[in-house]
Amino acid sequence: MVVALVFVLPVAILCLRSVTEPTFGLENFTRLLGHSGYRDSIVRTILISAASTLLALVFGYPIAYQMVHGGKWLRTFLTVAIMAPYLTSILLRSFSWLVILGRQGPVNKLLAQVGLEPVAMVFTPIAVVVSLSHYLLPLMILPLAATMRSLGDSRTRAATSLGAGPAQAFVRVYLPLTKPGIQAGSVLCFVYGIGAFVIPALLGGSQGSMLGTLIHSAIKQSGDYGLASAAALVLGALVLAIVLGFQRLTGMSTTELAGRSGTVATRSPRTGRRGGRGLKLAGRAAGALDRLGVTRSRRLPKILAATLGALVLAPQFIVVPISFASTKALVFPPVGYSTQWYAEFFTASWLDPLAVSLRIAFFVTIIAGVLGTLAAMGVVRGTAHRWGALTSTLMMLPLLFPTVVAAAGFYVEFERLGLVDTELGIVLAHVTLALPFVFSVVSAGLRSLSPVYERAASSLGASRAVQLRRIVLPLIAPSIATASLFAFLTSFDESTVAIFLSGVHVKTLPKRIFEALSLETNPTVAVISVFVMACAAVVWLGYVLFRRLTQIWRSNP
Amino acid sequence: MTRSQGAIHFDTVRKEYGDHVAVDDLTLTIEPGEFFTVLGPSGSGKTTTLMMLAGFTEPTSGAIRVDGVDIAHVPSDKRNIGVVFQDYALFPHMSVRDNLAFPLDMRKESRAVIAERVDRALTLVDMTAAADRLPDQLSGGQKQRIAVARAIVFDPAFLLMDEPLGALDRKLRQRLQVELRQLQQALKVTMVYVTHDQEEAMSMSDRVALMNHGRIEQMGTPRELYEQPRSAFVADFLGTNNMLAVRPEAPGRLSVENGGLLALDDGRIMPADASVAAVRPERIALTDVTAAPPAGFSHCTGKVTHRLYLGSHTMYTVHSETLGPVRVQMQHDDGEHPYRTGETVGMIWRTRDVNVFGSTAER
Amino acid sequence: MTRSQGAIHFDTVRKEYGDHVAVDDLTLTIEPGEFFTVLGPSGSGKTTTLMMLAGFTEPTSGAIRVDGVDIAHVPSDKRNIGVVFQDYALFPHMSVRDNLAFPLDMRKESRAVIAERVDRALTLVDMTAAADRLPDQLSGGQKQRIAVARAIVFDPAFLLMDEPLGALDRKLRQRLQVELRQLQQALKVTMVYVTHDQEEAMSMSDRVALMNHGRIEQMGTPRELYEQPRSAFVADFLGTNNMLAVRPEAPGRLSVENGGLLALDDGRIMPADASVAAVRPERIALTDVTAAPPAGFSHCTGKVTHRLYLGSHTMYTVHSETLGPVRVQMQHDDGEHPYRTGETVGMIWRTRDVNVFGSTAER
Amino acid sequence: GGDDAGEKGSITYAGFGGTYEEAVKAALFDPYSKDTGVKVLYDSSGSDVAKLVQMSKSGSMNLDLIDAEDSSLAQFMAADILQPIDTKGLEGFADPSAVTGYSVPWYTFSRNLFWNKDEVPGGVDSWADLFDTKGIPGKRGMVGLPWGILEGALIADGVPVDQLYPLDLDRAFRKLDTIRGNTVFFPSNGDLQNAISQGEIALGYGNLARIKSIAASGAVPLDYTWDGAVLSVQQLVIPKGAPDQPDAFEAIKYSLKPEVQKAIMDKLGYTPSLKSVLDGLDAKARADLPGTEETASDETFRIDVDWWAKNGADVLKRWQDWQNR
Ligand SMILES: Nc1ncnc2c1ncn2[C@@H]1O[C@H](COP(=O)(O)OP(=O)(O)OP(=O)(O)O)[C@@H](O)[C@H]1O
Ligand SMILES: Nc1ncnc2c1ncn2[C@@H]1O[C@H](COP(=O)(O)OP(=O)(O)OP(=O)(O)O)[C@@H](O)[C@H]1O
Ligand SMILES: NCCCCNCCCN
Ligand SMILES: [Mg+2]
Ligand SMILES: [Mg+2]
Repeated sequence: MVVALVFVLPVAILCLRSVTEPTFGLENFTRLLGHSGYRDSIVRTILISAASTLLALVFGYPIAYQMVHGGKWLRTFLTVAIMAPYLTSILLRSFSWLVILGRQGPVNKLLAQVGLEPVAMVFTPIAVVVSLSHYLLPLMILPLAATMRSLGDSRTRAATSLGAGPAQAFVRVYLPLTKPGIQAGSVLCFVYGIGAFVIPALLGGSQGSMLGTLIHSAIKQSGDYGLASAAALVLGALVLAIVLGFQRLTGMSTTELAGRSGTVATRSPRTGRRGGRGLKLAGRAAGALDRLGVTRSRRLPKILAATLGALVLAPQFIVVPISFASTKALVFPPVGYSTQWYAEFFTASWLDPLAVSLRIAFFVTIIAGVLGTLAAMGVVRGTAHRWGALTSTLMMLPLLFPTVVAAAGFYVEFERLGLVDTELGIVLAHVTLALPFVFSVVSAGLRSLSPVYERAASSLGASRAVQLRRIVLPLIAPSIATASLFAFLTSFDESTVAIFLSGVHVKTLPKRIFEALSLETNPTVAVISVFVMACAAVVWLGYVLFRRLTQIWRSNP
Repeated sequence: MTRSQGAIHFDTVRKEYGDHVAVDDLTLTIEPGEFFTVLGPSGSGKTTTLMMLAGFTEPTSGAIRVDGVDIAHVPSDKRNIGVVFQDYALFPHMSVRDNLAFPLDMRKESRAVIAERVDRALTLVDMTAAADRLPDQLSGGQKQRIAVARAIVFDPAFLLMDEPLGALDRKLRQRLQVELRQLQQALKVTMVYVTHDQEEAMSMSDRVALMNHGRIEQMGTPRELYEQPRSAFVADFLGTNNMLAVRPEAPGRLSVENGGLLALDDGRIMPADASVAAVRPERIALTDVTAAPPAGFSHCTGKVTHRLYLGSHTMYTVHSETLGPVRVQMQHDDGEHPYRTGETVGMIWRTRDVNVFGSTAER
Repeated sequence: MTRSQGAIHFDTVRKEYGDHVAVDDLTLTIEPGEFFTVLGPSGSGKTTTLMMLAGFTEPTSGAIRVDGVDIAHVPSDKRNIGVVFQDYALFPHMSVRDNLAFPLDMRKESRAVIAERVDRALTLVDMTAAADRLPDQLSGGQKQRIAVARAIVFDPAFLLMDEPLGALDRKLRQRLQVELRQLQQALKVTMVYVTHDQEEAMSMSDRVALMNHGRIEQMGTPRELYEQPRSAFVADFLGTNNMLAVRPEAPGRLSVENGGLLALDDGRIMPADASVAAVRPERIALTDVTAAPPAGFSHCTGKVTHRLYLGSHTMYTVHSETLGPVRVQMQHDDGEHPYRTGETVGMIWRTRDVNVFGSTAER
Repeated sequence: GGDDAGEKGSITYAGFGGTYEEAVKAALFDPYSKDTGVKVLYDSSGSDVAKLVQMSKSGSMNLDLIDAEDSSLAQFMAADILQPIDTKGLEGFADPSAVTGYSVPWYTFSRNLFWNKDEVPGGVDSWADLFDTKGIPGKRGMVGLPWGILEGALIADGVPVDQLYPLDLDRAFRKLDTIRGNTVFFPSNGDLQNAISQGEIALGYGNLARIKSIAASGAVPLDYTWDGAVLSVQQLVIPKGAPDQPDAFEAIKYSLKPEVQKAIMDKLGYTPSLKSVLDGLDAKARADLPGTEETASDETFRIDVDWWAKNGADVLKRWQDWQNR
């Protein structure tokens, strides 16, 4: 509750400013909505976000499918492939896309090789859509995979036994059954996409700019809080309308959006008559494919998913050569090679911010972990349902609101409280950003934990507190661990709030990266990405090794 | 191990879910040391009843008393009731031993006492060897035994079990039924047992309450329910029965839909709205057609239309012109019966084995 | 509705999961139109066998032939086999009607044909009224019927069912057993039915294959399996049996662990390693102690230690000095037996009802 | 900030972080601290004008010294958050007109027109070229701030340099309309630099130090011209409410020491603001420095800080609207 206030208050104040700055009245809104450019910008924002969502779905679906149904190695590979981008700063990822989609980039080289004209993608909506969908991919895949996991294969088998070929069984049975996952993933992506600002700013040019960019530049460049707040409100209203519409349509709550659990599949989807007809038509087409025999291959979908996974991972690798660049420029391929940036990384200029970020992320993980878990327990297992609904909506708010707006809000509010340029301030702000993830992931875990264990404990004499400590906590530990990881990454990779709130005393790593990119074009940022990925790989390998060893140790004690 | 324990008394206990009445003004008393079974079809309110007793569900109205004391405000962790859940609910993150130690730990027993009592309980269910395994490493039957051990290790006043054998295969289930019953008798603990399996209810219980739509249709010993069903529902739910649609014809006489007459034994009072008569297949004997019925017996002929070989017995379906299809069960005392499909046979039964009810069976 | 269909032949079919042999060189033939049941304890390989036939699991080695043709390379959507899955696997996003129309749609039947055949199938399972509901709006038994209707609506050559009644309560299950059996006979379709319920297997099947550890222990009619079990496992798995540990003593004579002797009927060849003898409880009769056995009968006395009232019959446990505890089943032909707990009684059985096996039962 | 005003206090300087901060530290603050005993803390929000204004307005100013270029200075002045500085003792600036009552110039840098030689073989030598999308096709790139760009548009449209102010905004925006579709406005210098390095930008207008750095990196063949260069004077200012104003003022005076001015030029490549230091340089060095006679052309101009201070807020709003047109 307290933490919800930390977030709600700044946002509320900001809302107030939209009607008070520069003078009292609706001037900002009339400027925003009366100006055809801004109206276009709003429409463009929606279109780009929708297109990115669609692309994320097209890429995410086969990947999610193999993450659930594929072999162990493929599953592991795909998980790594979609998590790895989280470990690279979004600024750097945008640069990777600039390289890939650029006029001399690999995509255009490929086109040239097959004799096609190069396509201008950078500084058009194409680049924004591509890289935004790359950014949104995990948000699409997580709910999709959760739905698929809860589905089982008996219905597809049934379809097959009834004479449906693989493609037809997929189109007529599997696909409609994953609709809840598709819906949840799409809304999440769409909502996140609408608030995007870094990607459109760096890759969109004037044709690809979005509302988020406008808000960002209005605040950063001209301090035009009035316009920014108005735009943010419009954005917020859009998001809210979409989310509410979604809830109406599917009966799903906002809480369920991010942390989809298996419950989706058990709810009976309503069939639209028109949808049914469309599916039948698609089914016919699929049937034709089946008769041709192209869909009989078991390997094809695996290869497809693996390829998509590799494509998702590819942009990561651009940073590796850059980290060995000889000159102080972010160019790919680098003009020459050296290890100087590795040397620079191990100086106070980088290690200090790294330490600050680790410290902040650590506290954020702990605080958000504890608060989010407690809140989830209260809402999922508590008795006060009305409070529960309110709390879950509040908890999800930061997820649905553009971070730039929140960041400005924090700045205004924290300045009053003397929290700007303190680690505490950043920790508090990050906690509100990380909380929705923890809350929804732990809620999902709790929801899928049968209450029978608590009842058993109670019948055996355990008080509520003991039940939570000795039964519930250990049993949802995996969810809490996942949630904590999310919380850690959210804080560790967060730049928007950090840029607003850091100052003389506190400088986080993303803020330092931002400096390096916007003021220096310093390849050390690539070193960080390589370093973080290497750390993650080491931790992962260590874990795998540990599992292996304990298995061996267990089987021959 | 004898326990001081009280009678459980449900006093017009009611539970509503919205409009839906799950348990409908239940009043019953369970005696100390009794093996009491709640039997009934799916959705009849069995689990709800049990959960109210355990304290996981609050009654909408009415009171549950133990030894005269209302337990409404006793939280479930203070009720001292051992519960065996349908899916066992063993704590998956604790070893068998830790699962068993849990309730003792909650009661702040010393380490030595805990060790001793856990060992005793493990011995009782013959699971000493598996003490250090995790629940996932146990088979279904073993899990069940641990669940029982955990429910008894802290000497609860009552044991509640919700279809604990539902998931097991028949053979295993029968063995565990015997074990559970023996355990309950050894411990002299009051057992409230929920099942939808009539055979299970009959083979284990001192008394059975047969529930339907949140109400108790009939309560009594298995024999009472089987032999003196008070409604067509009871007659049909327990065992197999030939249910005949009838109308009262004359005192002691019913006319059957198909045209025949059915005699009742002397002095049997028949409900005014008598509409269903029931005769158990095992109470009917097949005879040669020539045989004439002795006094107190009824008799009729028909054609064998179906024979169902069931191992220990055969279930014949005999089509009688007057009564319609009648099932007759004959045990294989010596492996063979002379009656074949198509053959015309006589059927003979005691008039006192005919039960009459006022309303039709509900399913 | 008769179907041209072929015999199904499993030829040394084997399925391994890593080290584990789930199905171990299975060879068997299922005749056209037969109701063939695969029975066995949990994990014995029943589902694996069925799934190989349906084409969802590939055998490690061996061949499955239909009418002599190896179907290894026929994908499952071309096998023309109707499958009823354990959890029904109805498509939750389609109405009952659309579920049934699905297989016909796949076969590009015209709209009129589809409508007509769906209606026919719905009538057959008595579900016409529910045609426009979604599966979630059906009860368990109704779902089961729709699953069956969907499996037969496209006239498959074979029907496969994997424990389709496992989740239902006893009463409902028995009714559906009868319906399924009647349906299969009406359609004259070959049925391969998987269950772990012995009673179900006995009441429905033409032939039963009893599986254990991936192998067929015995295959034959229910009567053959029940009356002439070839192993102690079979004798113990089907119905109830008194299993006695024995040693060969003399031709036609076994000595029982407790010291008594057990006579076999004349000319019975006894395995050299005879170690278990089995007598069914229903084949033993209780008599007054004085009665002497006629020729071809054995006889012994004991004390009634337990009486289990089971409705249609009572199961007595009689402790004999020479044989140990013996269970005796007596049907309630007229509702009363004179034998009480503690009483000394005689037991009498035919020597030919004693079965002898070479190795101990596995469970 | 510096709590105890006095010899052993500390001041907080807001610059731009990274290597720039390291250079300023080495050239100015390390010797300053050594000589005066005053510690210096570094903040990197020197270009976050909105944040600094916000900070001052809410009375929580904890900075003592801000490093501001002309445009920032104009915004600070417009917002009235600067402490007046008594510049009486400070003389000898190469460009005395740069001295306001609120700031002290410490070096001059420039933004120049540049081009990628692969893309624009003929080169660029005027603002008119930048606006000639027919003659010189290709993406234009610049940072998305109006200072200099509006002036450049007017020059391209034929307005003589000495008649730029007051800016004819309608005419400037009309001229800008002609290149809107061919121009990318980046959020920061770094982003512009990355895009140029990657070959995505054919020509444009940007910070000279960046242009030189790209050219030196060898990523793309980049060239620039002094024609139409926009001079910008970097100034040191003291915000109102600064905790340690005396020490901040001492630091400003210290920045005008000839050896400090030289050090800045060596480390950053910018032109010393003192005439004496500038005059001491040889011709070869002066030939590639902003603000020398050698690099002056008829299109070279300086931002009019006073005009922008008065009109900046409205122009920014219009600029914002125009960008979203
Ligand atoms: N939480 C609930 N909300 C609404 N209705 C409920 C709830 N719990 C149970 N019911 C309804 O109350 C009735 C009784 O349920 P209960 O679980 O006691 O049945 P049961 O006899 O245990 O059945 P089963 O044999 O299927 O377990 C059912 O109709 C059920 O649908
Ligand atoms: N995918 C698999 N991987 C490894 N082992 C398997 C797999 N599927 C089945 N098994 C093993 O093969 C054996 C036979 O399994 P199967 O499912 O055929 O048993 P079943 O007779 O159907 O049992 P139940 O009655 O429990 O359904 C079991 O021991 C099981 O553990
Ligand atoms: N390479 C560093 C250039 C810094 C010059 N000042 C730029 C001011 C940006 N507002
Ligand atoms: Mg229940
Ligand atoms: Mg199975």
